[in-house]
Amino acid sequence: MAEIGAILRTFADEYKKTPAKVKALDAFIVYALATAGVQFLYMLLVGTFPFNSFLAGILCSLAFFSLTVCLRMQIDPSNKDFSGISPERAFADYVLANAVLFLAVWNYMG
Amino acid sequence: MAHFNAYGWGFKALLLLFISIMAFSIRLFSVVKYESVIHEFDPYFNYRVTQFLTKEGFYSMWDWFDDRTWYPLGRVIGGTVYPGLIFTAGSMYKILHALNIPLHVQEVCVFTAPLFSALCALSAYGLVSECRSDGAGLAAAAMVAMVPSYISRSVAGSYDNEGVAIFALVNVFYTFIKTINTGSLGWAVLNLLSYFYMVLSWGGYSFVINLLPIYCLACVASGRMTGRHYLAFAPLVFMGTLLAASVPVVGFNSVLMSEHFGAFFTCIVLHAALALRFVRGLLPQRQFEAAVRLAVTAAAAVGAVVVTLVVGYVVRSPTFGWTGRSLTLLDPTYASRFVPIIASVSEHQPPSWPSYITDLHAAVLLAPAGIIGCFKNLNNGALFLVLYGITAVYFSGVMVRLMLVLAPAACCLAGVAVSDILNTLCCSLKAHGAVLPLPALARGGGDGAGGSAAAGKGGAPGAAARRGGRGGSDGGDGGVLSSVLGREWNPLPKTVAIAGFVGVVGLLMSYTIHCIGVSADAYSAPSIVMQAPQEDGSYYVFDDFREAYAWLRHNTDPETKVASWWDYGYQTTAMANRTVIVDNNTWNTSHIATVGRAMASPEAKAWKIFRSLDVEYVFVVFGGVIGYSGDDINKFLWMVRIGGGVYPDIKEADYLTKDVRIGLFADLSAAQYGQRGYDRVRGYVIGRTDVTLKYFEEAFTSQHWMMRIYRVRDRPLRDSAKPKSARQRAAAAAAA
Amino acid sequence: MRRAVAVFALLALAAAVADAQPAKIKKAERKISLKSQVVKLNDVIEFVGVAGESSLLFCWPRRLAERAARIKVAVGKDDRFDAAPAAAPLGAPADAACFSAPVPIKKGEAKSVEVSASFTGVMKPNPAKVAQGEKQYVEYEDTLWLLSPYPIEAQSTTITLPDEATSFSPSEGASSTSSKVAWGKLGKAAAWESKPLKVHFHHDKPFKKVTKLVREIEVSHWGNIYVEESYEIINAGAEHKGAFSRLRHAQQGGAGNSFQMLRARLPPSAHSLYYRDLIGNISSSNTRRSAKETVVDLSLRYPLMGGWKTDFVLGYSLPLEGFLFGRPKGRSRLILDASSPIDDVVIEELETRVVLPEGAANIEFDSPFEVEAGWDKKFTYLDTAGRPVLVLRKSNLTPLHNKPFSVDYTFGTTALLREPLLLIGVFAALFAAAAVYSRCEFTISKDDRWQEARTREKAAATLQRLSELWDAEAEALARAAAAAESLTDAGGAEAAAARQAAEAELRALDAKAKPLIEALEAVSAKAAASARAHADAGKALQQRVLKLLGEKGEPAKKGAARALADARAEWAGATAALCD
Amino acid sequence: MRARHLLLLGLLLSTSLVVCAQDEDVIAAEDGGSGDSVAEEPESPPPSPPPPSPPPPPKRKAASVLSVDSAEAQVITAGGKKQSTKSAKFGSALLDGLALDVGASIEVTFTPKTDGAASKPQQAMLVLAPAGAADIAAYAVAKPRKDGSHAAVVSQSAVEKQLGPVGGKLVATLLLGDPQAPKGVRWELGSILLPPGDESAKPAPAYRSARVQQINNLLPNIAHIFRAPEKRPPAVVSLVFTGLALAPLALLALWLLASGALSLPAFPSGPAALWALLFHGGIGALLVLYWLFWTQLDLAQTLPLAIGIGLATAAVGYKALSALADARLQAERAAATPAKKTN
Repeated sequence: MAEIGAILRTFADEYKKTPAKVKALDAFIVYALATAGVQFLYMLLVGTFPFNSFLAGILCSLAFFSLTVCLRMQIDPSNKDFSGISPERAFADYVLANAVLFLAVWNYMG
Repeated sequence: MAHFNAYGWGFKALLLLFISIMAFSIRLFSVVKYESVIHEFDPYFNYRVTQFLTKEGFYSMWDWFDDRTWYPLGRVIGGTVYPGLIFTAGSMYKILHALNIPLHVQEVCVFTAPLFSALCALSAYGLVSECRSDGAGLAAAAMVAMVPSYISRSVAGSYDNEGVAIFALVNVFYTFIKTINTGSLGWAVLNLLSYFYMVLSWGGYSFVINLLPIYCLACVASGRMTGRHYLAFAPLVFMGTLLAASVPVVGFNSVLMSEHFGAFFTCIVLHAALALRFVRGLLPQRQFEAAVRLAVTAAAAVGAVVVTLVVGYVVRSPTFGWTGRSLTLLDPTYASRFVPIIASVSEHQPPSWPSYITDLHAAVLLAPAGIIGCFKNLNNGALFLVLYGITAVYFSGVMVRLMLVLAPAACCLAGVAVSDILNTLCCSLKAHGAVLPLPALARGGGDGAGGSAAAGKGGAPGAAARRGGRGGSDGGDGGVLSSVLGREWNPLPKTVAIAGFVGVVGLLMSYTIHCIGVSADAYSAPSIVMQAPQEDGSYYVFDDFREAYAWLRHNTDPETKVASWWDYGYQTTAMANRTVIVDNNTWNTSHIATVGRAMASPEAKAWKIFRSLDVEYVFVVFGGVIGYSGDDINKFLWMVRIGGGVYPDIKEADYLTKDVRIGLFADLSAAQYGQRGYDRVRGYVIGRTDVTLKYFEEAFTSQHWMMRIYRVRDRPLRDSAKPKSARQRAAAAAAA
Repeated sequence: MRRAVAVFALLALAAAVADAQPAKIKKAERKISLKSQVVKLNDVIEFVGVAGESSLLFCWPRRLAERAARIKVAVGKDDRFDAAPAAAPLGAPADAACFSAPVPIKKGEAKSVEVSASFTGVMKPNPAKVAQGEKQYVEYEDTLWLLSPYPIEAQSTTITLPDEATSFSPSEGASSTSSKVAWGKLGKAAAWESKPLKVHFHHDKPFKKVTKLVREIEVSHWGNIYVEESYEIINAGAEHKGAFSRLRHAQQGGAGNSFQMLRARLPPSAHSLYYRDLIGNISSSNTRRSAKETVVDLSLRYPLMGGWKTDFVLGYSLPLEGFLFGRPKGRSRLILDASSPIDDVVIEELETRVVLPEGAANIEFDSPFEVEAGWDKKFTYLDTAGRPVLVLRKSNLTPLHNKPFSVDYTFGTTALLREPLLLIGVFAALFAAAAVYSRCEFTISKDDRWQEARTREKAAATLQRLSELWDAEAEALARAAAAAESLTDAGGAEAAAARQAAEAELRALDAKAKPLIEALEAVSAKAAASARAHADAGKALQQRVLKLLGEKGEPAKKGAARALADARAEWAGATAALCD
Repeated sequence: MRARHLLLLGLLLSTSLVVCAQDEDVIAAEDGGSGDSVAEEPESPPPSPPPPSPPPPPKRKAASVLSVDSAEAQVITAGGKKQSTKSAKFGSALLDGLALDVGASIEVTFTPKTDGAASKPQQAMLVLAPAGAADIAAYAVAKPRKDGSHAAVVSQSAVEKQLGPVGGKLVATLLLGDPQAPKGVRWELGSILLPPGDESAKPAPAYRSARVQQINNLLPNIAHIFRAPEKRPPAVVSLVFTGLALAPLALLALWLLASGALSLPAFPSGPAALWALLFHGGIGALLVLYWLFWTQLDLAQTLPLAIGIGLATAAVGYKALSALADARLQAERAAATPAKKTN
């Protein structure tokens, strides 16, 4: 238990160092997850009646989540995987991806 | 290197142009030798739908209920086709007409497949040059452009899903690898779109959505997983599922069918792995390990729950949530045991060894070498190529038609092999360069390849060889080279090197020649017209199918129902424009079985069955006169088998012990033919020379008797031979 | 049109006059030919004017008149008149339909008028349905006497048949030989005498009837006239009944009224023919060329039994010579046959669409027969404004109608050049676009290129160091080689020593180079790779030098050394190339 | 069952064909192949007599004459007890006015004679054609008895079985035929009245011509069964979950404001500001378009618009972002150059 506490503490400290922008993105990620979670809850409690709408909803939030994760990785200076991609470029791509995503979602939501 | 980089761009562009032109033109034999016409069976359906689309527009095609087929059930077209091909051709048609280029729909359809195989060559180049080097890329493109098994489904006129689907397939892989290499979301979006196109085009998309996860898992396992893999895969899974679900024919399957679970699972794994990396980044080592321990235990718990849930879901469904076709893939004996309809299609049989040689030729030889080459320096792309190759080999082993999936893989690997081999040879030649004037030789070798291949109308493989040859001094290949040859390499003996060089070039040459020959002779016949060479060198044409279809079209009532074996359903609706009972979209086995049963039953019974289906005309294909072996008598056992599958009163044994000459079907074939006697296909004198039909009447027979159309009589003729009841026997006695 | 109006006015008057005091017919000879599916009749009538008429009336039972394809009235050789439909005068039987021709007759003057007319589809098959291989019998009905408003004094009627008549009425006064029935001396008849005449005879000539023919003639001043004719054809004879047995058909060689072959006679210069229907080529036809015509034997997809239909498209191209003629002041005249080139078919409906090149203006046409004209537009390759299309419609034609017709229009040479210019323009635009595209760059931020620049700096630095090493290596090699040449006793101690030294030096250099290459790897794989390649090449050289050091025998050594020298030179050059 | 009737029909219609069967060509040559015509023209309704068969070819011996003098009809009620009996001479309308109510049946008895002697003709049957309907009829085969007389029984159920529910008049005809006799016997027995069959219980029509779809040969109309709509949760639940789904958004907004992650001062100033504004505007426009797409437009209308807006947004975005990038790079360079000096 103490171990966990320690871990969490260090984690927190380390996390404080991340730049504000990245933190904001993390907020978005959490938001997406929360929305997905709510819909999942709905499925468990009530059911999946308009199945296409349900799919659209939950996949939308999941896809948004993953896209945001990607963006976060790209602009996170501590991440070495994405050398050669500037934050601006990353953001432009991100906008494009979301445009496509939402078109698909709305199309399927019916 | 200097001089290559100077012209590198120009060279590549030029060679690619050559390659795509060749890919296009090598598929035009069918038009040159025969005519610009739609081939085979399924293409006729696609053609018909495309016509409808160009007339009525996209939306009305989307919800088109076709009452011309599967009478009396009908068929919802929009919900049961993969519309990729049709939309493609349709939009090309619309664009052309917007530019006042009045091409007929048929022309557009005929040339769609060659066009897309040219594009396929390009994306193959992209794929391999991403995985390996430009040289390998060009070699691969050249080989894909000519690989026979792909030609077989994409000659001009064979207007079938595979024509565009293979391009889509390779393109997905290309964009995927590209995404991984660049790690930009922009490419990820392109990848997504090309995946969407793939889903639109072909059921084979499930191959993609299973191969990519396998690859990602491999990366995770081999510890080469990076954020870029996540970026390439996770959004693809989520958004791809969404887009796939919005294609009616796929619909909810994209989340409910087991084909797709692999992707979801892999997605979870990726997230876990990513989280791990993230945490490792933040925490010091010791704590990290502790965290991992905790995480693993937790994950194990959660995972167990999830797995049980999924397993529970899967087990509940009878086929374990797999569609019949993919089950046939996982268990090759499945179809033959349970679904005769799938087994009856020749292209669902496992291929024979010769067919590998015919369809892949040199690629068979080179692909394994390519795999080894990939292992020599294993980067993301190379690993992908290897996995692709191996899985494709398995699938092609199950069904002939999946050779199509194997072909590009084999060609890409072969391309890698070719460029590696040529690099080695050229470099060792360079090493002996002092003794021979080397650049001359390298170039000479290259040009030799070029020239020789050009002699075989290839041009491109030779070009690729030259590219490879130059590759010895090129940067990209230099890297390959040093890795291939390892730290201390001593050049091959000069003679060996030269011999090898000549050998490779010869191989490529023979490949080219083989491909051209095959596509000219084997794969360009449109199966609705047959040709027989005559003494004077001209060809005698057997055009019976179209003759009969034309007859139906012009001389029967537009509402007439026509019955035949299902192979001819699509052609009948498209060419004769008449309602059919069953067609090549074999979605309703029992309906097909009904026709099979009718064909296998004695006349009176068959008459009743056809009458109950409102059938007015029945036609059979009979090759006995001109020795056309693909006729219905050869398919007859399948009719029996499928009919018997549903109606127990049809017993296959009867038709095996006696010969096929019982049942309506044989009567229809043999009626009136008896007097002529000899069946050229089976090579026996037809047994029943005395067929007199009482319930059917010959309405039309084509010039060479291949198509025999019968009218179902409204009232049967009197049965003078054997009275039915005692009373009538008495009456007959009285009469005599 | 105007002409028609005139005629009407005229014939109203004529009718009036005729009523007042009809002329007389002194003598009439009727010749009716039923040999083909077209009924051709030829009456020679001698009129005697009673009170001078300005026009004459010619009447037939309505059943025939409705199917009249062509009626010509001639007096003597030279002057010909057109007959126009006219109202039947009072006292005419209900089913009489009349035509009037403006043939003036003075009082008491005798004039011999020749009326030739052809009717289609008036022979009724009887029985209406025949089974395969049975003979076809047809029936022809008419009036025995000429149906006319004028009293007749004497008449003879002759009917020529393809075969002997099975029955005919009235039988009195008739003499029938094979293929001919004649009523030689028919006495007086009052006006409107309409005694029926009926002939029933065997007629196996197939009744080839084109229900609809659309001819599209597209003129391109670039030297071609494309003609595409799409036919819908039916066998209008007695209908086929019961089964169709291919066996019998083969044995009897298509006996009865069925037919499969058609013969088209195209101009001799016709080329690039095609013959297809909407499911592809019809692969059975052959062509013979002669000086005056190109004969095409078209065999339909299947034999047409009675009542069976099919359709097909026949297309061919003609050169401009002989069909398109230049006229004064920039006008050109197109002259072609007005009807179908196919032998003995009757055409129910003909639509001719003459597609003139884009920009053709003030178009006029002249047709050998009355047609209704309309206009249309067509867009095809490289069209912007669309091509003017002259649409001519006519129904009920016989082979006799196949006379030339002409279209005149103005078409400037500038318009001729428009399309190539358009093409050039489009391509130019494309290239321009490509050029522009290649000029401007689309990387969002300079950032990427900035990073590249940084890496390039690093790479350059490392390469610089490497090249120094390599130069050192080159020198070492040179020295070694020199030593090798200078040394006389191969394999001796000195040689061994030199070899040792060289090897040591080279190994040291390699050792130095190794980490640098690693560093380069980190910065740019490509550069590193090329560096590796170069290093490997270097190794190859080393080995050869060392080998040389070990070698014995002058001459071999000489050659090898020389070869080695320029190899080294090349390598050094490569080093230089690598660094810039 | 059905087949038998058709067979009988075949028998009836092709008396002449028996002749044809011997020597087809003779017949074919002699007249328009009447044999075939009878057998093959579905237009000719069954009740109508077979057209006079061809004069028998000379080689056959003189044919006998088939006849029937009288017949009697007996109505048997549902209870099975025999009712009124009528009898009539040849040619008179025997059955006229008789009604055939449910369960009841009529038995027609007669004695066919060949050349005056009682005989068993090959075909003897009662044809019942619904008045008006061409081309279909019910058949009652006359069974021979010991005494040489034949009896045909007509019942409403039998008729219904063959024709489906036909109400109203049935024209009854007695037909006799035999190969010995070139001429068959045809006796119009008048019309029977049938109770209207109940439409609801329509059995599959017995005889249907693929070409001529009969009035009373319509397929029963199919009652479509639609899936019952899933039961929706009460509105409250939906609302609650809507709230829940929106909650994270609210929280996010709050957090962002609180943490000042999006601080307006960071918004670019100068010319870049314009581009940035436009960029955001473009994205907003895209979202609005999607909303419209959801509410009214369809894909065909939306896609072009989306592409248009997208391109515009891309253009302004390019400017805006590159401006940002430049700003950042200057900062970085400033930081980087001293660092570069050192090594």
